[in-house]
Amino acid sequence: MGVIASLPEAVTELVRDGATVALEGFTHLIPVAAGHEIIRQGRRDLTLVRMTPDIVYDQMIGAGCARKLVFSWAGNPGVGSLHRFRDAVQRGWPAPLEIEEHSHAGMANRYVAGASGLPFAVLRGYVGTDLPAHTATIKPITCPFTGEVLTAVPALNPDVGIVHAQRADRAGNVQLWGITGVHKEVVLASHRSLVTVEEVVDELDPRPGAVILPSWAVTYVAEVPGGAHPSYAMGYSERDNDYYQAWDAISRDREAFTAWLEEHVRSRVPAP
Amino acid sequence: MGVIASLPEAVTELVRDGATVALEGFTHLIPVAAGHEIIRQGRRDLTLVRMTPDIVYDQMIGAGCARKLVFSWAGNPGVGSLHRFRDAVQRGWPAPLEIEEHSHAGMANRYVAGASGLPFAVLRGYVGTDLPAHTATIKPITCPFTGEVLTAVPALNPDVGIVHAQRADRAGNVQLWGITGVHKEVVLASHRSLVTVEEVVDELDPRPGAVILPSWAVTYVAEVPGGAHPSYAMGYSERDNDYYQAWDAISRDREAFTAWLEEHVRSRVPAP
Amino acid sequence: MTVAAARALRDGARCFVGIGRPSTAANLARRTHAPNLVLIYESGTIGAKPATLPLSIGDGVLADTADAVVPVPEIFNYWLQPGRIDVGFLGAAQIDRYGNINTTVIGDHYGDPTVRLPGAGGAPEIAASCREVIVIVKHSPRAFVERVDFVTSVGYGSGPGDRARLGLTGRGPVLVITDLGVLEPDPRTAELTLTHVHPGVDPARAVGATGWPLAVAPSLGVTPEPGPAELAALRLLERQD
Amino acid sequence: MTVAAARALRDGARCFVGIGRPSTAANLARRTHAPNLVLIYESGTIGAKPATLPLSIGDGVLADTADAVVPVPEIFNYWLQPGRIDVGFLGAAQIDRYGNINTTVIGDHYGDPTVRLPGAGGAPEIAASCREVIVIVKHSPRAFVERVDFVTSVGYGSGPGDRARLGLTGRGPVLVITDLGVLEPDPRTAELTLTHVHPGVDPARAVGATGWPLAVAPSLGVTPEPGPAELAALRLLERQD
Repeated sequence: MGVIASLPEAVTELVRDGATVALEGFTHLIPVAAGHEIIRQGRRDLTLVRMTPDIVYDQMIGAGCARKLVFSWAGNPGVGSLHRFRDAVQRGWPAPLEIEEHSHAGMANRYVAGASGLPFAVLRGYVGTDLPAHTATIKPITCPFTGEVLTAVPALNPDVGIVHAQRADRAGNVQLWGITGVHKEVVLASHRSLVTVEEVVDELDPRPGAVILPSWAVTYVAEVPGGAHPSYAMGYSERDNDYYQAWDAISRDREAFTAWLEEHVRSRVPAP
Repeated sequence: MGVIASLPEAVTELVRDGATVALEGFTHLIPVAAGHEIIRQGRRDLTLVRMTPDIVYDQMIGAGCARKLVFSWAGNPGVGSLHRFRDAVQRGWPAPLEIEEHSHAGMANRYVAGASGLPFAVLRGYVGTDLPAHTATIKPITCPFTGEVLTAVPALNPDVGIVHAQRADRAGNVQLWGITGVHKEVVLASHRSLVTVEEVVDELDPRPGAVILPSWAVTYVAEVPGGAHPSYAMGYSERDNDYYQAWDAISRDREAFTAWLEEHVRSRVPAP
Repeated sequence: MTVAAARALRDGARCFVGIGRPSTAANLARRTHAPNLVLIYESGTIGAKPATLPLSIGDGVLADTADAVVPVPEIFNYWLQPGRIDVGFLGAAQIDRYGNINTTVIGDHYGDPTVRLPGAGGAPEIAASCREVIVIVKHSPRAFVERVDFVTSVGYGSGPGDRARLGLTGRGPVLVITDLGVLEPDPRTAELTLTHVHPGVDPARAVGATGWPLAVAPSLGVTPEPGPAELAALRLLERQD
Repeated sequence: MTVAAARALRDGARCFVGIGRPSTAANLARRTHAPNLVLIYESGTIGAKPATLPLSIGDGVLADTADAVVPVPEIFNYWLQPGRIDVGFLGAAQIDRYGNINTTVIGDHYGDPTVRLPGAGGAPEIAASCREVIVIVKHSPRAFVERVDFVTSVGYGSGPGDRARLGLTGRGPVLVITDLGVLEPDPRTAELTLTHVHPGVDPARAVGATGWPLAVAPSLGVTPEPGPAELAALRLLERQD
């Protein structure tokens, strides 16, 4: 466990056509390079899971990797809409995209239930909204002590969970800090996992706010410096806000997108 | 919120006869001085809540503060039994003690539900044991998605939650590190709270593993150096294992205990 | 509009901030009349004090300057859900007469939408659990509709009493701030009512930009002009952006 | 007894450790044949590597040397409950024919006990969710009873199939290590059976110290003598204590 591998090897080993895959990252530490590797390997029919599908999911959807999206907010943060996502939902291009739509609170609790080995989670949520009418994975549940009716959502247990982190040691123990999002939850909830890291180091010195994922709780670790770009890795890089803003124009047009994908993803070979 | 007060003031303000009070600490950062102040102020009929009632609860029970104990493991860690607790349960001295007994997993989840504003929590627990037959606050619950039967426990929302921590700043923001137990949960689950701290400082510099309780989430902060003794505050003191071992002999005998209580608690006045 | 929103935040309040105008307004308030405003972002940063405006809710400047950074499940479960947050700040693609908000789809069919919007994010639970909600949205008939195409976040449902019936703990939207003025729910009918216009705005313009017959308060007020300190702070914030 | 327990831990295993003999045994294993044993204490320390034996499960030395320290709810919910832990180590005041454990009350009446014991702690869920459980308990008729007065932690319930029926995910107690020998559940009947005695121990002594007619395996073995390295490491650990 916590086996150190190259990115292409780890993705080949973990991600199969038809799999349920979560590439998580709440603005920070998004495993973008891993998403590009999935595109390069030509995976199809994936169920993509993520609270905040942003540019890399837009790219994966536009590249035809996805059959279904499970999510709570699909947008380009601070910029606007995701045009490839829209095109797939509104016009079925390049393939129809089934959606399963939740709120952030619901998705976060679904990961928590998954990480906890429970079949469902309970929250105060969704009540009065139109979401339960369109999403089968939202149901009422009654408190056995007070009789109060709350909301239940089922656990998320992806086949593969992928996140980016700052560092790992040579034994495959992972350390991340800053906005840690649902990184721990998605790795623990998933049957198998991949963590891409900025660097592999001899020793993980303690850091304020750091989350540790022990080697034995992670399947693969791959060293991919800059693997979160245009997202960032606190202490290593800054968020490339220009890239997010530029994405809007690139992604509006199918041809511009296709050319971009060919040049910037498909024709690139990552360092082994 | 996060008002800095003396320990006697804060206890006077917060802890009333008949209240439900949780003094938490999982071996580390136990608010012992606050427990002694409650004894000195002569509080009665308290419902005491704690996962691991140890020496300070033995003292409070022996001093006659408690009517009921909600707990999961009542012992002198690494030493043996709590004799005042035993005497109260087995022989009703100095007063009968009602008990509501759980497991650690159940109690921890009860605090989590309390901190989360939910009426109950779900876990895999208690199944096959004799606990549900004797504890009304353990009930089955069925997953609305899979039909699986799990266990529900109700939220804990004490009137007052009390913990010890390493430091606070002058605005009343609290910082603790090391084994953080259920400190955050009990403070957030309780209607009002008191954090005793080793010291009040100008600025809380970030620390690996530190938990922050924002001032606005805490009712009172009291500076009580050594306030966790014989428990410890990592970075400030060591656990006084000799005291824990010596307690066994002191507490076995009602008279020895009463004399100890008079000398070491009742007749002492804490610094204002 | 940003200044009016900033002014609505009282000093010391705990404010759950979405990105864009809400974030600008909250940061403006912190630099003017409300230095102790506690900014909470759904990325898990509690007490963020950004020197520059973040583009996203997860920019490094938020984590760097926060009192605490907690995991995302914790921000929703321990901090938002129990009602610890005073004010939630939301935007909207559509808002209706009763302050219900749509950020999901435009069109009559969820499965075949005219426009697919980003979706719910944190909004449904912010709208449910914050003690009060402030909505910021540009005034137009496309945005101010008789009935939202999809209820992403509940305002007053279909009228008075609905929030209590649904078990929602917060008060709901107390202010809707637009580029033309301010709407507040009528205390009796819960219907959004124009209570203020910005200086120089004809109330008829607001009525015309609203897709239902907008009620106008008999004691219609005018929001004060932005002061020089507010304008200077706003310019500084926006320049850094 | 401690050495036999230490030997039962395979290198690299994740071990949920209670205080007292389990902790001594686990630390002994880590210093002898199992340097990569992962010690997890319910106080939230994952991968603790104490140089001295802790008196409590929350001693500073555990937090100081751990790979990670997590809150107590997390240790139960994220780490124990989903079955990530290989071995749970438990003690017992009473243990019965089917490996059920009592650490709650001695006597026929829960509400009026002969002896009030500390209670459940983490044990019920350790016994339910660890892949395997090892119990360490001194051999005596008071401890080895036909039927425990109170089931604090489930072994095999009332016999084969009970764990599956109850939905318990772990295998249950695979070894009960005493000062006289080792008991293992019979694969067919799930009844604890004497499979090994320690060197020089007459099996009849173990049978006599057991409160039910203890089955003795036909192929009864003898545990190997502690080696010099084990004894040296054990003495070092206990001296530091």
